[in-house]
Amino acid sequence: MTPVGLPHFLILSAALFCLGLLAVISKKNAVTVLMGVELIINAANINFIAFSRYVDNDLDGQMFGVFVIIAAAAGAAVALAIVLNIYQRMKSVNLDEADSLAG
Amino acid sequence: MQELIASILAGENFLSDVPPVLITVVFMSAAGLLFASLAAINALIAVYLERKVSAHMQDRLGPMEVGPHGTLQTLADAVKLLLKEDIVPQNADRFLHTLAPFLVFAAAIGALVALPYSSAFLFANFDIGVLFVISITSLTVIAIIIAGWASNNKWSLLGGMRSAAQIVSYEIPTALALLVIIMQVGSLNFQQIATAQTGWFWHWHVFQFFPFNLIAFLIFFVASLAEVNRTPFDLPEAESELVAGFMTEYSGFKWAVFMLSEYANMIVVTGVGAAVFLGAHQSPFGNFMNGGVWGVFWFVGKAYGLVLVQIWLRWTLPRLRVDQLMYTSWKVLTPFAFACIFAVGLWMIL
Amino acid sequence: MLFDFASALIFMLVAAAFVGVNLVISRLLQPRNPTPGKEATYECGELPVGSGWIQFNIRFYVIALIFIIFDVEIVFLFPWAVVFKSLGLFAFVEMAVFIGILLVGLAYVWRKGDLEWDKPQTGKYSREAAPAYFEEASSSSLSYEKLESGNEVAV
Amino acid sequence: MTTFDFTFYAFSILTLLSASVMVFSKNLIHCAVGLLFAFFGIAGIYVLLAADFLAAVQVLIYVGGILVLLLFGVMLSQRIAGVNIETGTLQFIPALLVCGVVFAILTHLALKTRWSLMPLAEMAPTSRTIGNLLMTEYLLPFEIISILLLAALVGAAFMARREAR
Repeated sequence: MTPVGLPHFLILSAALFCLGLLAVISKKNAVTVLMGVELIINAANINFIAFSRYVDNDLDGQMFGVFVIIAAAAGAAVALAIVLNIYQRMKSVNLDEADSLAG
Repeated sequence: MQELIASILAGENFLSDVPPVLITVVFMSAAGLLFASLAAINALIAVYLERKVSAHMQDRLGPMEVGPHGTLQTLADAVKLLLKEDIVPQNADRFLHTLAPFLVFAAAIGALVALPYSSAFLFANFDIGVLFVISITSLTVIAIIIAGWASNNKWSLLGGMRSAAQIVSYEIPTALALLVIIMQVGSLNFQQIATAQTGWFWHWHVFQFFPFNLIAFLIFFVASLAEVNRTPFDLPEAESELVAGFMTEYSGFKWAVFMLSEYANMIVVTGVGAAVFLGAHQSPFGNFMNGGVWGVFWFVGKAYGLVLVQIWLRWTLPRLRVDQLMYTSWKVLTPFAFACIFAVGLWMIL
Repeated sequence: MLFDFASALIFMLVAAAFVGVNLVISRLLQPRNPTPGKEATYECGELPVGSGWIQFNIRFYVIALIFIIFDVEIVFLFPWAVVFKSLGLFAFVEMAVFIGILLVGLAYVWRKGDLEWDKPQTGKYSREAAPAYFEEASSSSLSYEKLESGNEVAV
Repeated sequence: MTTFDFTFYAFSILTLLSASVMVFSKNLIHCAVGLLFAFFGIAGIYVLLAADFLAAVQVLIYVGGILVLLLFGVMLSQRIAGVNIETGTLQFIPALLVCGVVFAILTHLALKTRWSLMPLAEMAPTSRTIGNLLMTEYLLPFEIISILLLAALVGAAFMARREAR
């Protein structure tokens, strides 16, 4: 077994990304889709910080990490407000039922 | 503690064949076990104090039967709770119903680890100490929501949601009040915050930058009362309206764990208050009885002093209404905390 | 640095184990005779009405929303506070602008009434909705006098 | 295997297992609990990558903030009948295939690329450096973020309020 290095973190991040992607593609409920988006964002963040540690010896990657977390928080707040609005109008947050914009 | 383990590893003794990692882990687990037991003992003492203080405030005697002056009453209660039947409602989510007490207690212990008990003997000396305590205590919010939901009971769910809304609302003023001091010290490390307050008690942060630090301390204290659901901020578990909120469906030892964590959390908030505002482990009288084990004495003494104030307030103030709760957090404490940060910032520049 | 985090992690795990062991001990010692009545959902002694269905007030969400925005702001305030002493006026102006912009947000939600929780003064018994009710209640001493004078007449 | 490696594998397994619980569970609250442990495991990974400040921020924002928000969203957007808040899946098998292919490609890239690695620096506290960078190099993003947060606050509060009427 090779000692843990950059590739290990990248593979972990890839696995996390794929799990998030799976949730985004396959889940019906809008809130679960949002949870999947959070997983994807976290996977990206692991990459930033792993590169900041192994490839680049300053903290630029960590700064990106901070900004990503902040932007994710703002995004989640707005996205959930939208989801709640959809629920109020359609009495459901299932994405396959919220299709009134479709032709 | 790091030095202690290092000295054990360096010494020539029968342990030299065992891998150092194993020794470290075993040593820390033992310390953790001691710590968890201390948290339990703390709850016993605090409950006894609360009963006695409330009794004397109301001109009663309080528990007197078990042991001299009822000192063993809380121990008897603990044994009783251990022997009680653990009732889980039929429609509850059993797994999450059991998970919630684990989370609450782990979060409380995780926060207690980081406090500066003394200048020498420390369990964890984080560079980001204050931030670590604030972030690890946020686990409690999730645990409370889970507990409320898993019980499958109207009162539990409503109490859990109310509790969560209250705790998150008061997290902002708490953190802002702590920031007023962090600006002056220039570090998040509890040890450095403690060192900055060396000397007689007028060097404590609460007496510096008068009156802004004093205001910050009051904001912190009021907000921390709400963080741990103490009266006058005990709406989430108001017995008369919500029949104990998220704890309605908990009984026996699981309920006891919630109470344990509640009292451990009281020590967390008063400990942070003592560390940041009241000189941490420093003696109030200069070099008199200072340092070493005396640090533990002063730190725990200060924390317990603040706990006594919390108990005193519980039996003095009536409960707030829910609209007053939000008013206090967002329209009084938060603006005042921002004003303090601004004023102290200006003062430091000028 | 890793040592501190490791000890915190081990302490938390031991705390969880402490709870687990005690739960097992409690399970071994406690009596177990569940009855349907005991396992029913507690609703102040009544039989449970309906399920746990509650439509929550949207205000819970608004509070959580305002919280997360300020929480994020605090994340920036912590590193700023650490370096504030060494950077001085420049950092102060930076943060004043940052906080100023966010305080506009606080002022907005304050002005729009998002920070108001439902007050008990709306509805049938509020001062605004039923002024007559309140006047009557506050002038109760007057009505006693009327009553007494009425009694005199009757006598 | 060193302690570092062991801790890495432990946290990776914790993270991936809880993320799988989140993806494969039908119960929304179980999804949220899975996410809780996943976030916690990721914070552990950050510590291993010498990002102590970021680990604390991860727990503070994700566990204490976003997860609470998500749970409130679940509670507010469901007809909560008992403990069963269920959600279904759509096109699960094709989605699984797509994700498997993506994972294979990413793993291949991670293993085959010749990264220009630097020697590892000693782990040092980061909060002071982050503060300095925030006030100098990253000043513009820092101020722009405040506008973003203001927009998010006003917009989301507006939408939530319109719904309340």
